[in-house]
Amino acid sequence: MNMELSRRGFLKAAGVGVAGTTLGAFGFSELEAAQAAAVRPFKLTNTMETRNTCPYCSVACGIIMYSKGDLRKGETAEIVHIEGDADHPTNRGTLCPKGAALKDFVKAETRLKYPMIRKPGSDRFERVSWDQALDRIARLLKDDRDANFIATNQAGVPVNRWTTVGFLAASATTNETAWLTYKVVRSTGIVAFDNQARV
Amino acid sequence: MEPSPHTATSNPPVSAATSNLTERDLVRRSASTVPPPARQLEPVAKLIDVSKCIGCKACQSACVEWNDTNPAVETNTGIYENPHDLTPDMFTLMRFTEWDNPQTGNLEWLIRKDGCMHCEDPGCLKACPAPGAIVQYSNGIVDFIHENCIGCGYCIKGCPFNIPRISKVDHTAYKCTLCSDRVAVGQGPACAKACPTHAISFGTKEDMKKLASSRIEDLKSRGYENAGLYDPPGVGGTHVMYVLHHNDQPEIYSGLPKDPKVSPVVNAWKGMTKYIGFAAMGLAAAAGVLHSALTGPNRVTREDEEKAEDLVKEKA
Amino acid sequence: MATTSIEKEDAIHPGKPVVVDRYNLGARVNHWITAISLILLALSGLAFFHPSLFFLTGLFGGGQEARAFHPWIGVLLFFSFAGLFIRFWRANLPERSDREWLAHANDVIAGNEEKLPEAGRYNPIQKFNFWAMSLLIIALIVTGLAIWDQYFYEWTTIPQKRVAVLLHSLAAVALICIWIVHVYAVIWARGTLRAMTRGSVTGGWAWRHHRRWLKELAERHRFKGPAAPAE
Amino acid sequence: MTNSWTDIRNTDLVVIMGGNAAEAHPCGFKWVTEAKANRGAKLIVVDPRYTRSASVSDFYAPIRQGTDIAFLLGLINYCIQNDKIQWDYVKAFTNASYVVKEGFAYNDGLFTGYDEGKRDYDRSTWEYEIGPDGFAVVDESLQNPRCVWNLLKAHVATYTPEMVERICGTPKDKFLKVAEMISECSSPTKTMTSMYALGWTQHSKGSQNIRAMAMLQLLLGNIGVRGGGMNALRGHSNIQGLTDIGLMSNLIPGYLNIPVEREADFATYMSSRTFKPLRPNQTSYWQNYKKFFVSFQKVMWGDAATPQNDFAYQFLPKLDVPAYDVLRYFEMMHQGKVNGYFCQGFNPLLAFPNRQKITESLSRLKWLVTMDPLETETSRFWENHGEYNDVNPASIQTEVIQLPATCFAEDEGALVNSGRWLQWHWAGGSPPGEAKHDTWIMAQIHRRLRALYEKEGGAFPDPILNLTWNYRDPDEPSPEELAKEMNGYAVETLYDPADPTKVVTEKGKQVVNFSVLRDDGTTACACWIYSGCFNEAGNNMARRDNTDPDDTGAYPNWSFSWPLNRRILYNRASADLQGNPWDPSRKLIAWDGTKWSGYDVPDIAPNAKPDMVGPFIMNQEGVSRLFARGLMREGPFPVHYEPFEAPIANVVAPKIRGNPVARIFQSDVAQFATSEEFPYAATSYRLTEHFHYWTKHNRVNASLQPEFFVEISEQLAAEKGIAHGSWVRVWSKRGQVKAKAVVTKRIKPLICDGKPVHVVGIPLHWGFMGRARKGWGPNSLTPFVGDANIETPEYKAFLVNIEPTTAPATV
Repeated sequence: MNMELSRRGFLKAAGVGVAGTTLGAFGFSELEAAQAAAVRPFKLTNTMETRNTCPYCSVACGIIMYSKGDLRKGETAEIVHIEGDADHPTNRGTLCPKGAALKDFVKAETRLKYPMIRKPGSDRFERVSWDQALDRIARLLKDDRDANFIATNQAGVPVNRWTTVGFLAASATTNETAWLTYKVVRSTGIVAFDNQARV
Repeated sequence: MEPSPHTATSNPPVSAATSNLTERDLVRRSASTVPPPARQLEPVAKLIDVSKCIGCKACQSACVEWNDTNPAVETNTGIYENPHDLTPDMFTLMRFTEWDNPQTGNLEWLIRKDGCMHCEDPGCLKACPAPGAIVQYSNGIVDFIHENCIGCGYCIKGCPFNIPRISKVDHTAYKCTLCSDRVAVGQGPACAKACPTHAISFGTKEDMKKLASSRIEDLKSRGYENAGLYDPPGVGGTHVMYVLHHNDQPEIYSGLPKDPKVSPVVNAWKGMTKYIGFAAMGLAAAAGVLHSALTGPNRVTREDEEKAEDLVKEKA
Repeated sequence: MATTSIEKEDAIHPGKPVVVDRYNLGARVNHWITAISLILLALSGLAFFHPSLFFLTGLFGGGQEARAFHPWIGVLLFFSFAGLFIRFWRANLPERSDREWLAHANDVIAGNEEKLPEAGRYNPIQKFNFWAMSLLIIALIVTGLAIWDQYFYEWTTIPQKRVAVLLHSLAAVALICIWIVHVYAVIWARGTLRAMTRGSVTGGWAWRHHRRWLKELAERHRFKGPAAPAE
Repeated sequence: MTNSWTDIRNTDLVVIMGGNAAEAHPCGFKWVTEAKANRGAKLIVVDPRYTRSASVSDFYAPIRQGTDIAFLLGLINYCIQNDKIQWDYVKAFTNASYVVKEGFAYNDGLFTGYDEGKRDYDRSTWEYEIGPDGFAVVDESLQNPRCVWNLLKAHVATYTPEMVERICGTPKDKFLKVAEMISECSSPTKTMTSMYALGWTQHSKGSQNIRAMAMLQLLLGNIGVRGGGMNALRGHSNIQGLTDIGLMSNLIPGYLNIPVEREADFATYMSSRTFKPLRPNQTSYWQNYKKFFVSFQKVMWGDAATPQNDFAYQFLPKLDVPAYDVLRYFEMMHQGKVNGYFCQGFNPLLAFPNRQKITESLSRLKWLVTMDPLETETSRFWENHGEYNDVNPASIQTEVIQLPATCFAEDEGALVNSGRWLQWHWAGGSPPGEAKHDTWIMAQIHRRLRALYEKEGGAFPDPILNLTWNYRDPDEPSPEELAKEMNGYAVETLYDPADPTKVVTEKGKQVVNFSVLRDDGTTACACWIYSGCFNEAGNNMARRDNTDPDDTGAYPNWSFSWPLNRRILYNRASADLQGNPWDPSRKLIAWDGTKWSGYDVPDIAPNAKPDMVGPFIMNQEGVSRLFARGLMREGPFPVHYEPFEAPIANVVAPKIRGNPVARIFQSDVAQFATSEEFPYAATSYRLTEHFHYWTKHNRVNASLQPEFFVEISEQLAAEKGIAHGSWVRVWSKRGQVKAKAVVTKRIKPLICDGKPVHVVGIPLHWGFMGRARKGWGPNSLTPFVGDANIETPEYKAFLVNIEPTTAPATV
């Protein structure tokens, strides 16, 4: 779905045709049967490509993620390499030191894997199931909202706000996540709603 | 809009690609001789335009990711260089120099990407005693073949730029390969692709020289009258070249050598010493053989034994 | 007559033939450790010295192994040779008569030992070998450490390493040459080898090559039992 | 950004001030180097530090942090004094000729209407004089002493080069060199671009910093043109999107507002939002506000939003304060008025000022929920990490629920870049362990809460129970479904108002864009400015055609740019009053006698006559504002105010401390320091090797910049006996940090008002979790005060002290 793109056409389109010429000059057009190569085997051979966008700053560089396994076929996919997307008009394949190391963000040892709860006064997290965590959250929300919801102000005007619970949204989630978050949070009357834009 | 030519910007292939760098393309092989290559690949070069470099270390990052190295988390020692030096896990390193330009009185922050220069006349290869541990392709890439490396560190002594490093893990020498595996399938090196400002370009050496001259012209128009291309002839030219704003004093860029060449000491070691050594050892052996032939063995005679017996009798 | 050329273990076993103890067991073990180290060092070192000899690394299991063993053997050699040095440095101190001995170089080469002044425990050529070996081994260990990157990379600069590796190879060549002379001399002067195998030489050998030494031993009544066996 | 990253290639002069693009946005900065290499463009960097941006600049000028307004008004003054103004542009496209009401004045650093007790203004005099025709009075001759031009001229006259040097510490000759280079861009064929970021926003007067540059850009005629503009280099990948979608206390998606208490009903709410044009023939696009608002209500509450119930107007909360921004909310938390808090991909323990206060506040919560792909310091604020987080877990009674979320590589959807491009991306990897998409988590929270309300009833359940939730899989709405809601759809079949037989959009179909939205409840649209992103033509955000006719840098078929795929905002201003481009070599759009066309989607009605309709269609005047009317809390013109913690007193208004209208909480005032106690001017910033507090989890970036440090000048190091690479303690009135000292020539003492000012630079990437070495962030030191208009904390200018110390105890 994301690869039906014009990317191989980029060389023509963006005036980088010289690069093609340059490559030709290396002798790469010759495809004679070669002896065993001394160089390291090309490590992206037979990987899956997926277009994505760097999640760090707002230059929003195009990236290509190379994975073993294809999510679109329902397989488990492991990202093995990430590189700049040469077809992207902004970054043209380049990446900064953060973007160039994105694979190690995906595979960081400190990635979270399971829901955890830390009980009051405890010095550790304990693993819980998603159901336990989410039911607990729903209960906490419901009880607090019912107890502290402000339906009208002193003048009797409906104000329908809830000030004792706040929601701090992110800065790198997708628009779609942001919109769903907006819907869910706004519908409760939470007014302490903010995001990273402020800092 | 793009200055042309520059780094080959197409995305890497994922279908099986034929490697274009084969043993057949070797022009030099350490401690061995190779037959003349059947074809001459177009010489390639990486051009590092120091005047465009922002010292962001994207090249270091991309290099680590592409080459699957594992640099250590060190400390801060009061400078921006990290790791503090090239290591077997860091083939390239931004080196930072805060330089007060005596002519303008302005501070200049000179940031140079250090790494293998891929010399036309590679000192490492010359020094290497292990057959096939260091090779040079006809496009100019000097590559280390780890299966053949014995970890002796002679390449370190041979290199005029202080580049190779020996791994404490597998005891083989590491340095920038110019991403020979990428170049072999028509891609530019990982650092050149990543470089955000196109301070690193990759293409044929001829094209890179043209690109350099346009950059030098731009720099001259901005008042850098000594701007120039660093392609040192002392090592036969290099396949990694720099555009420097102050090409008259390359040493201000964290000690880039002004006129690098393979050290005469190394030349003596890998040259004359070998002949003298073999000659000396041969002469010594030959002298023995000759002497033996002329004089025969020096045997203890019966008379000598008797003399000794007499002496002992006398004294006992 | 100088007295320094006699070692503790030296003794004459009267008999027919006369047998003279020259090297005790410790000295011989020490010597052979040194000798074997030196041979291994030469083999591995020569493998790095010239590509045509690289195949010698096969003796060690491969290039990596040869590279890894060589410096350790060097350390062994150094300490082993140090043992020899401590044993024999006195006996190798130069003497006035050495000059006269050397003045008859032609006779040395021709094997006309009768025309030479009587030699002590070591003749000047042996002494030269001893001191040259000592100095070269010091040079080799110092330059060797300077290029032993696995442990001492930080200790020297690259220009120093370059000089070190050059000196190391030159010293090694010199050492090998001296070793050749040494080995040749042992072979040439028959009856010598047993000094380092059985530990003793015949009286005739001592009379012929180290007469002053023999005389001195006799003079001092360094006799031991009748015809002594090897041990 | 008014323009796009790729447009920077078209510029002649780049001014980086209030940012450090080379370090924080390296791949965007590429277009600066391209402009330099291909157009001979010049780069000016003005910064307290000689940054990596400065290292490739043509000219660098130092400045003391927090004095940008003085510098910028100095530049405006220089341009006015030297007649370096693009007059045709200024006269036609700005409010220079508008006459301001009698009574408006400026004295001693304050405008008319100041109430010291409220720390606020009565802004009624900050308005145009309205003529008998109901329109603003203008004097095109610019002779009227009360016209904006003359007021501006008088206002900036104080900021002479000498005054700039006195306040900013920028040597006069350097300031003049910058002024000379910038003023050249008043030519219609020379363009300057301004690239700024948090170096301007993170001040108690951040909005005014940006306004000052925007005014300068207007005077030079650089807004709406290729290679020009005001280009905010936003920090995070989708901070633009989250702002657009209005995840803020007081916003509705598309920059609409949450009602306040005095807007008791819909009619009252709309009465202040008519946006009647202030000049004849002007567009005043906000006149469509009601369409956007009603369409939003319809998307939220569907059939429950009817004309009879004012489209569920009362389902929205009403604010009793301007906003429950994070500073206010942490103050409330600190006072024990908050019970529960969610942090979705946010790390406030390191991101908000005065960390001690943040720790205390979080400790007073009953519960905290964090959702993040990574371990954050916030989710472990209760955990003892020795000196690095010196807390006693047993005394902290907050229940913490940590939820593992997916990261970008496992997620699908769109991010909005600085240039307003909505770029769709696809998932390529499987999430680790049981990590889940944020959409799944939010849906679960809603579904379970809704189920509880269905079962148990409770406080005003209507907005929850009626929330539109018609997703194919109610447990996990798909990104496409959500994107389609944002684009908007027809609730009923829409007919052309001009021809009722003609169907515009069938019922249930996606609307083509926001031009067809209605205020009668027949359309639904979550975020009107995005409308067009996912219409019946498909997902336009997924487009990846990188053709760029004539290499303008527009890339019109690459993804989707809001609004309406427009790449350069105000692009009508790129042409003169006849509709011809100011610079023919940089044509953007042009008038062909009947319509506008060109490389970009015109930012004006395609048939709007060039000599009649002004280019700034979102303003009621149709022109841009040199005089901001009552829209800024400090006043219609920027004024130099010192930071709340400043090394010198305000030279232009000595009695005023800080920004006179910035909100300060009583509990924080005692923690503001003076320069007697804390003599050194500190600033915080990012380094290129790291991204905020994320990449310290990453082995590669941790190796590239492993350890927390501070940067000081050689002079300060000598004065304090601090050795290169040694440990130092830096402390403010609110806390302390220990760091390695980087002693550098790149920071030099500045002479301000005759006194040397030493700058201490504090980068922000270390904490107590992750792969890099443990350290602190500058927020241990920074004051709890925000910008007067938008409450962005003042991270860029505060006072500290420094001394040598020993290494922290290892944990």
